[in-house]
Amino acid sequence: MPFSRYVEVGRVVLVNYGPETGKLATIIDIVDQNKCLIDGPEEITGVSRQVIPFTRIALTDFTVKIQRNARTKTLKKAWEEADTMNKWEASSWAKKLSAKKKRASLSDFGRFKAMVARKQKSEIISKKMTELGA
Amino acid sequence: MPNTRPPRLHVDGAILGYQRGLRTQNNSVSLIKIKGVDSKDEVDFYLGKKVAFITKSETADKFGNKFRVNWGKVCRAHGSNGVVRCTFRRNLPPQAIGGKVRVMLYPSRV
Amino acid sequence: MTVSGIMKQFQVVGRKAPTDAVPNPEAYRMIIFAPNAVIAKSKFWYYMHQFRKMKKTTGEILDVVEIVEKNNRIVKNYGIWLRYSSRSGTHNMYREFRDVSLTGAVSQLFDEMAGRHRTRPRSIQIIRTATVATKDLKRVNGMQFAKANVKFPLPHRVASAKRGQKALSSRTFTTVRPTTFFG
Amino acid sequence: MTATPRYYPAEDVKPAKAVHKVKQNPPRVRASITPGTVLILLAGRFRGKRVVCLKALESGLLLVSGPFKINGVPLRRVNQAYVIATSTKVDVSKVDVKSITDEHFSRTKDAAKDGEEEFFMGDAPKQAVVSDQRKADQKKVDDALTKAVSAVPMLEAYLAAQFTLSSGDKPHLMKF
Repeated sequence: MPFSRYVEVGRVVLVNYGPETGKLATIIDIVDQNKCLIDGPEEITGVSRQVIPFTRIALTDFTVKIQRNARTKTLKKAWEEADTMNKWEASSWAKKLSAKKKRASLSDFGRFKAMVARKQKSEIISKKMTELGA
Repeated sequence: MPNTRPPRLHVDGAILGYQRGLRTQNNSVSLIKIKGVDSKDEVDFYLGKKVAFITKSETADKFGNKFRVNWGKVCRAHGSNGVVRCTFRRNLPPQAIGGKVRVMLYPSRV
Repeated sequence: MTVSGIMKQFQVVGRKAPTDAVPNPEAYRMIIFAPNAVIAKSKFWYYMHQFRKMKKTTGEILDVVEIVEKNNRIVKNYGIWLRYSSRSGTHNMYREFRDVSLTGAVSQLFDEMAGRHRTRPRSIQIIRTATVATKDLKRVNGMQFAKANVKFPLPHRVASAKRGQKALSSRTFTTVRPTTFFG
Repeated sequence: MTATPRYYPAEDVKPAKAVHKVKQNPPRVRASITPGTVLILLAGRFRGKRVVCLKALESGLLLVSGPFKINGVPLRRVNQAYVIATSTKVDVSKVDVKSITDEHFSRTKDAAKDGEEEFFMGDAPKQAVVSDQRKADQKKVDDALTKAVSAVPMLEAYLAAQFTLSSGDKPHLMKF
């Protein structure tokens, strides 16, 4: 399979290690074979401009149209224009992450309710399946 | 009471060995790796928790129970990868190394 | 000199202690890379007594200021000229690094000299530093990342549970080979 | 300056020492446990059961109730070290437990006679007799409590269900 996600200026990345874990950022410039310069923009994603190693980020499918070394202001504009945050939230990756987060934040009662709901769901499915003769 | 499976209210731990230096070992402190605990921050929950080393014996005690328990507790973290130091009422025997212990959820702090 | 984490840049000003004969000795200013001000002062005297007949016991430090780079918003190319003593002799060298700050580039230098040449920080002397325009770059590695449209994939990545991914080692045994392709 | 007293005792009388009386504070119950908190019992006969905390008694033990109708746990005292406090609360403002104290649970003369042996033999040979007083208290408390429980959807089923760790569960990361 060919590669579809590249390290390039404007690539939206997900930080997955360190204090900014779970936040999105944009590659602003490439430092060398191990590091790149990223910026949130902070107002939208909460990541300030910093150098980060590639090991701490995951590349997403999204890019924004910016120049190398873009200012935070321009970057923010590009994000708003491209509607990147909404696109990200609509992606199945983001949905999975948020579901995971939600599941982790459930209380004991919440987990119980989820378990009951899951049982009901599978009951409906199995009933339907027998109906269909599968 | 209905005949249901008893709930699991413990986490398994593996006995790694004793606290030791290159040429000395301290039998009174055993190192335990608790399942699912991979960093020092995660150890905090288990500090003070009771640990049970369970063996099965040939002869039953007066209540007809063939299991023997050596109780201990989690003292502190050992290193930064989620291993803990435990002391037991009686030091663990060397053949226990590689074996299992139960890390109970009590005394609870949550 | 030890290096702990990132190096800092200091401007150290010192002179000979004034005497009745010379009430106003000449002051000297030097840019020093060191982890802290104490080591910077020590380095100042080390270099100073190689150039002039001065040493710590007969001189005084007038000022130590840390120089903080204002523009750390963009990545620059830094050229560093240095001298170091290896096991067999003394060498001069020129290296290029890409970083957002000079102190970052110097820290990279110390790490790389240790890795490639087993050079300890005490045997490295930085002669000169400069920012280098992309067209003036001399080293190939820096050049390829300073180009206009850099683009490359991240092949063969290893998933780790610490990064919120499904780890290879979440189970003791597995029948599936790990995924190392992440698009 | 003080004048020398004209009279002084032949023998030195030591002044009475100010006795520092240790004031016994009631045992502290951790902040996560309040009246109404749903607790998970961790040890003993009812381990794994979810129960409702009614109040902390003088002795520092917690007064809990299943309620009995829902999960079989009667009015009972438990040590706070052996419970996990969940974030779920039941409204117990209508439940009157003023009359229930530590004395309520003291053994009757007769019961005290069964030694350890009987205790460990289980309740098979001699059926424990539950006094009418206890039954009445249980009913009174549980009636009010069950009403509060049934007001919240699914809470009754939750209390009836057992807590257990399943494979892959990490209690140190779980929120309760």
